[in-house]
Amino acid sequence: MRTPVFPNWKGKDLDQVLYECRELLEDVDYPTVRRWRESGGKVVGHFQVYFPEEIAHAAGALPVKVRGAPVEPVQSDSRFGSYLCSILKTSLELVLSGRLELDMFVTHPICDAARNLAGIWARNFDYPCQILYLPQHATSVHAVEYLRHEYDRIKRNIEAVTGNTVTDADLRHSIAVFNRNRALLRELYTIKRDTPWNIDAADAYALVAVGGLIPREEHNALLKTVLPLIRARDARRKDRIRIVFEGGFCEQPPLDLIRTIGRSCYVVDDDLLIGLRWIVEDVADDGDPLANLADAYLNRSAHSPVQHDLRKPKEQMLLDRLRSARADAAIVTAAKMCEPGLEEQVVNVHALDDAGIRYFVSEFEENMTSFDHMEIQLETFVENILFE
Amino acid sequence: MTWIAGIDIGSTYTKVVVIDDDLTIVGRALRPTGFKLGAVAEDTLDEALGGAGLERDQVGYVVATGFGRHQAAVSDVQVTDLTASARGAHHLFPETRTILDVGGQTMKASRLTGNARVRSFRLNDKCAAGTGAFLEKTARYMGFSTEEIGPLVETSRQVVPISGVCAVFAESEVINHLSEGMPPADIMHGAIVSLVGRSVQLMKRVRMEPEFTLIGGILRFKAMERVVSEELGAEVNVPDGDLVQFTTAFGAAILGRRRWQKLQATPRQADRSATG
Amino acid sequence: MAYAAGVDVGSTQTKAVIIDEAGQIVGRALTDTGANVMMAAQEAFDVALASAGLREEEVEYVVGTGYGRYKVNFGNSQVTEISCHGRGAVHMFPDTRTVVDMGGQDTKAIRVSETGEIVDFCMNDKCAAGTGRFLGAAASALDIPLDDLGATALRGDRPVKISTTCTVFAESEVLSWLGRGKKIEDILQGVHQSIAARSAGLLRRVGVEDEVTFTGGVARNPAMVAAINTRLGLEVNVSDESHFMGALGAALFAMDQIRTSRAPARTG
Amino acid sequence: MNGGTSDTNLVGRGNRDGARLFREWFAELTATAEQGQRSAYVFVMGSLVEILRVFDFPIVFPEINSLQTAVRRVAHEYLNQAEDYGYSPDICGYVKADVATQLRGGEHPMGRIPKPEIAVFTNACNTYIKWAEIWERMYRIPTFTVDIPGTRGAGLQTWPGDPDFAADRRYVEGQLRELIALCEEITGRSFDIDRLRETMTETNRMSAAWKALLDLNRARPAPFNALSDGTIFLGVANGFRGTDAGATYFENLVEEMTYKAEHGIGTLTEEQYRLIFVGVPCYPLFRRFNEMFTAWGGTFVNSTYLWFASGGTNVGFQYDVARPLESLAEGVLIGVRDAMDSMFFQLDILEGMIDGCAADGVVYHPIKSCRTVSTGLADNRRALMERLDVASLFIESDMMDRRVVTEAQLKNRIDAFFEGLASRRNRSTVTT
Repeated sequence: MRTPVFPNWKGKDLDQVLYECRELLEDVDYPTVRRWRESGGKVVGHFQVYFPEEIAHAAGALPVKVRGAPVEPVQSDSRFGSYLCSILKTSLELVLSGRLELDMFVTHPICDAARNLAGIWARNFDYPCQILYLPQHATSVHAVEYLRHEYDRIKRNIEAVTGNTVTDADLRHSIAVFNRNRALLRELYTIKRDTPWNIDAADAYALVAVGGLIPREEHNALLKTVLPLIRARDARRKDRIRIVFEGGFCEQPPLDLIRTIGRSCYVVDDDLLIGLRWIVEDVADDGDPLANLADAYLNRSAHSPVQHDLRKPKEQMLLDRLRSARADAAIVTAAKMCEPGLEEQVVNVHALDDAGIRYFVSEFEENMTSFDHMEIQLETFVENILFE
Repeated sequence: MTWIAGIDIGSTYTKVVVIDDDLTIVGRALRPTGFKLGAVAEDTLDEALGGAGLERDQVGYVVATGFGRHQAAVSDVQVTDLTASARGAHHLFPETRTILDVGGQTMKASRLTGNARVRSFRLNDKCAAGTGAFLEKTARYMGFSTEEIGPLVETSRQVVPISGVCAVFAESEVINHLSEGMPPADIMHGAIVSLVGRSVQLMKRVRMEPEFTLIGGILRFKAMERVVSEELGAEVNVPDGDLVQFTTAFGAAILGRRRWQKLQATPRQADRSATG
Repeated sequence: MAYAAGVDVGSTQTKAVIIDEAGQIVGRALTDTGANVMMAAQEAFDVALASAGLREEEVEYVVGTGYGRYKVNFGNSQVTEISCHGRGAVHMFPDTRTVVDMGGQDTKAIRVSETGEIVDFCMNDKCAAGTGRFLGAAASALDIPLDDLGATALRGDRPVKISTTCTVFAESEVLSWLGRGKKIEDILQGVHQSIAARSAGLLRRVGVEDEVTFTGGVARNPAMVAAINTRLGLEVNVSDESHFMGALGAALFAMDQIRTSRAPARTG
Repeated sequence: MNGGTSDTNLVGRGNRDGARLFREWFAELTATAEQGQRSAYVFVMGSLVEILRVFDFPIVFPEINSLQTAVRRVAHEYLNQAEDYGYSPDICGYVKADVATQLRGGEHPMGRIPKPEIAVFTNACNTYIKWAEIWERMYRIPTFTVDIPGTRGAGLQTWPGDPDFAADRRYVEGQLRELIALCEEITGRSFDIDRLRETMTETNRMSAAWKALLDLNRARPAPFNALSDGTIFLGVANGFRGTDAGATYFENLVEEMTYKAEHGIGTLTEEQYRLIFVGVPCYPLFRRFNEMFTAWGGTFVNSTYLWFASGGTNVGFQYDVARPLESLAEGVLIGVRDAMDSMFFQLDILEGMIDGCAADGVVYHPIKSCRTVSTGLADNRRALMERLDVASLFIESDMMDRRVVTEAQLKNRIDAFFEGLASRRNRSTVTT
């Protein structure tokens, strides 16, 4: 059994635990990943949105979510043109600057920009840099079989990096660990929905996000400890509107932005880091594990603007999310220069108008430092929904 | 009698309006904002009160709005300029359903409900190319002051297209046009047309409905009003004279009056007003 | 004695330089470009002539450069300011291999050969973010004279992070930092750093080799020089003539023309 | 003298015929639209017309419609309309021009565009997918993704015989069968495999000719300008793929260019510098853009656009009509994958181009609209500069949006690029 890479929270009270999580999340030097590598572990960095982390986990590697950071693209800036989102640049910056050390990098064909990362990465690093071709034809009867083979391919590549062979038993064990993790995250979101006054939006986000930085066993232990404490809180219920935050599926807004929103609204549901919560039911732990993972990705999953599935009309999914979260309104955001996000905004805005649901539209950037723009919109929003 | 004040701390100017019980403006003042926001708010307030022959202690309630709203220590409550201008515009033109507010650096469009609440709104969060600064830069470059823009454009015969998305790059377009001998009036006209194009786009995005009311410093000159109504193919309301600059402060004061009445009725609710 | 001139018509200012055969500057002038570009070019040239005590016909060849280079109607030919800044910088600092020129609406990173010819270059494309104009916006927001900006910024020890990229929005962000109680010098330090960051990005595109020379009017701003030095981790060259580097380069190209036109005469 | 006469009817024939075919094509589309008939919407990377033509769908390439609005200088009107509708200025101009075309009921500068009754698209560009989702909402029509797994990483290409390739091929072939079933359902007609063999044979002819054509431009001077002439050829390659007219057009082109190469006839301008274009053309300034290079004697001898925008036709892949579906799947996989590689894993391809064409410089033209093509270019240029001593120019603009295309800026950079090329040449002549 390894020594934990994130022991900081152990034996502390809830507020301190949440503080430690925020600290880890905002530490752009990735201390947990460093500790993992120092103890001889391998690291598989996977770009947003979804990656079958179970496979890396089963091979004994630490799957780390590469999701940019509020750092300045000092070295990476010259490797990109204008008109590109920030997360591309800062993700590369993290590795070029040595803050984040990887043994393998995997990106996905989620958007035209992200797919390019495999090429850019490979020109700058000599460890394996790949594209995991997640299917964009979810309703094809051949999709599961194809994806199963693609998972098997990526498994072989990860085995080559870690030097460990992965058995079906290993995979089943990893699936169990991640099923547990997803169940705990679902519980956290139930709390957000039912008693949002018990957990600050930014804290809830931090609790989810650290999952992408530490072994899932540790994340499970953390959640298992704090969720009851959060439930036990009896914070005063404040007079705030219930909103759904949409647009955080890839690039992440800065913690301060989420906090700003949390000050005047209850964020009762969102798509922040949806990749960590992509699979919405337990993955079967019997039978062919890779086939089960492939099936779960396609058929037991959430939605995002970057997965094409005719069974998931995005605006309908948003309306469902609002309904199930009993939300009063939506904040429809997109990261600057994020084409899929901006395209989805149009669809969502028209759907919300037709449904007569209040919303406002905004763009964010992970490394933004002034929130005047967001604040004036939030305040106007609240003033006109809440008062009179 | 208790007087109510509205303070609009904008990025360029700070405006104050003081109203009496029947919402009549008894005093107003305007000062360059500068960067001592708290101080300029108080100075402008005092100036407005002075003009009305009033003392601070005769003012029952102060509402601050505009981008510096949170820096005004004198205020009892803060609201955004969208909320405030909705009030102001509604009071001046009760049938207003869509407001366009073009300021120095931001452009805002909002759609109102019948009772002057903001139903939906959009801000320009792209470059400043679509803001007043864009016009003023162009004018300044050609050697005209903001005040001269209006009269200048009145003399324009045709429109020279200005496409630039960047307010600064737009200047090099202007240079080229000038050196090709285009008259400044037509270039200025082109700049306004491109600005109005962006404004109307914002209005379309909030699903605009008549009546339309235009406010903001940039409307100090008539050309803007004309081009907008041409673009919309509809009549537009514009508050008289320099009231166009005070509409937001006026709206803040009106909100203050309502709040004040509520508080007189049920003083305990005071904490409710701590918003934003 | 043969004289050559270079006239650099920029978006805000027009510069003229007259050199002798030794490449020494014998006359210079700086005027605002204003609305009438041709007039500005002529005026700058006339003032330069006067300062050199020369008559127009004594100057054998004139090269126009800058955005308005084709408006220098008395010029014999045109060369882009990109080539001119490279040439001028290498003339002033022979070991220069990379040049950064910070102008009114664009910042250029230029890699040059030992003879001053362009090997590679990059410029900001999308917008005027991170150009000299950004400083102007900050200056007017804080109403500080442009020339005092640098000195003030240098006093900043805890620079704020300027996130906006839009030159016009810079004004409101600067104000909002003030609103949040930040010190003017810290804000200005932040402004300088954000511009330096963008310039450094451009420089890395062309590759920072050996000596770097910083040209253009902004090069006289000590805080900007310092910010770029820390960014690149080296000491950039700055000439007293940094403002005139483009015009100087143009004049040097003009002198080349005079030489080549004479060469056949001697051989023949 | 005979040479002279054959000169007149041979040289320039490709451009003349290309323009004619294009007019005819849009005339047909207009007729289709006016009769209220529907069409099949497809994209240049993996158009699958071999299958769609079997069902006699009129073929619409929205990408080509959109770029035509720019070439015909009305793109800004279309972009504004789509932006009024809610689309951000940062979204692909092709998408926005098409949205406006649809909102205008097909009104287009070249005629009228028929509505779709099916849309077929690949994942070669993710924007294709979001784009098709728009039609799916607008018209409630069946949209069909042909999901094509690309190369997984630099140097990880797989080929027939490799089990990983087989898995990808099975996936593509399976989808092709699903597509055929869908077409049968829509048209109520049963699939005719022999007609598939015919369309595949025509594509074979075109692919072979297209490959030969690209090789011909190694000649000095280059017989055609890869940017100005090449783009005309591309239009035909896409619009007439799988037809006799298209195949014949390209065989004629090979004849014309062979003749020009043999007689040392180059493009209209004197060839001083041989350049390679990387990216998508600047359609709002299409002719002017090219002139800014030819004015200095710069000729584009090759262009990555002729690779990826031909959907991989350049590979010259020959279908085996004995096993049509399997071979079609193989060809689509290899062709589209190659198109994607020419954007994501470009370095070696470019190096080959530069040697092959003896190029003096590379012009990178990343654009706001297309992240697929543009994202990797700055780093690609950096890496290429480290590998080879070749001049390069990096200019950003757009293929649709004239608001971000400033001619003065472009000219400034292009002039400086050639000033550099000239001094480079002087240096080498002096030293050697």
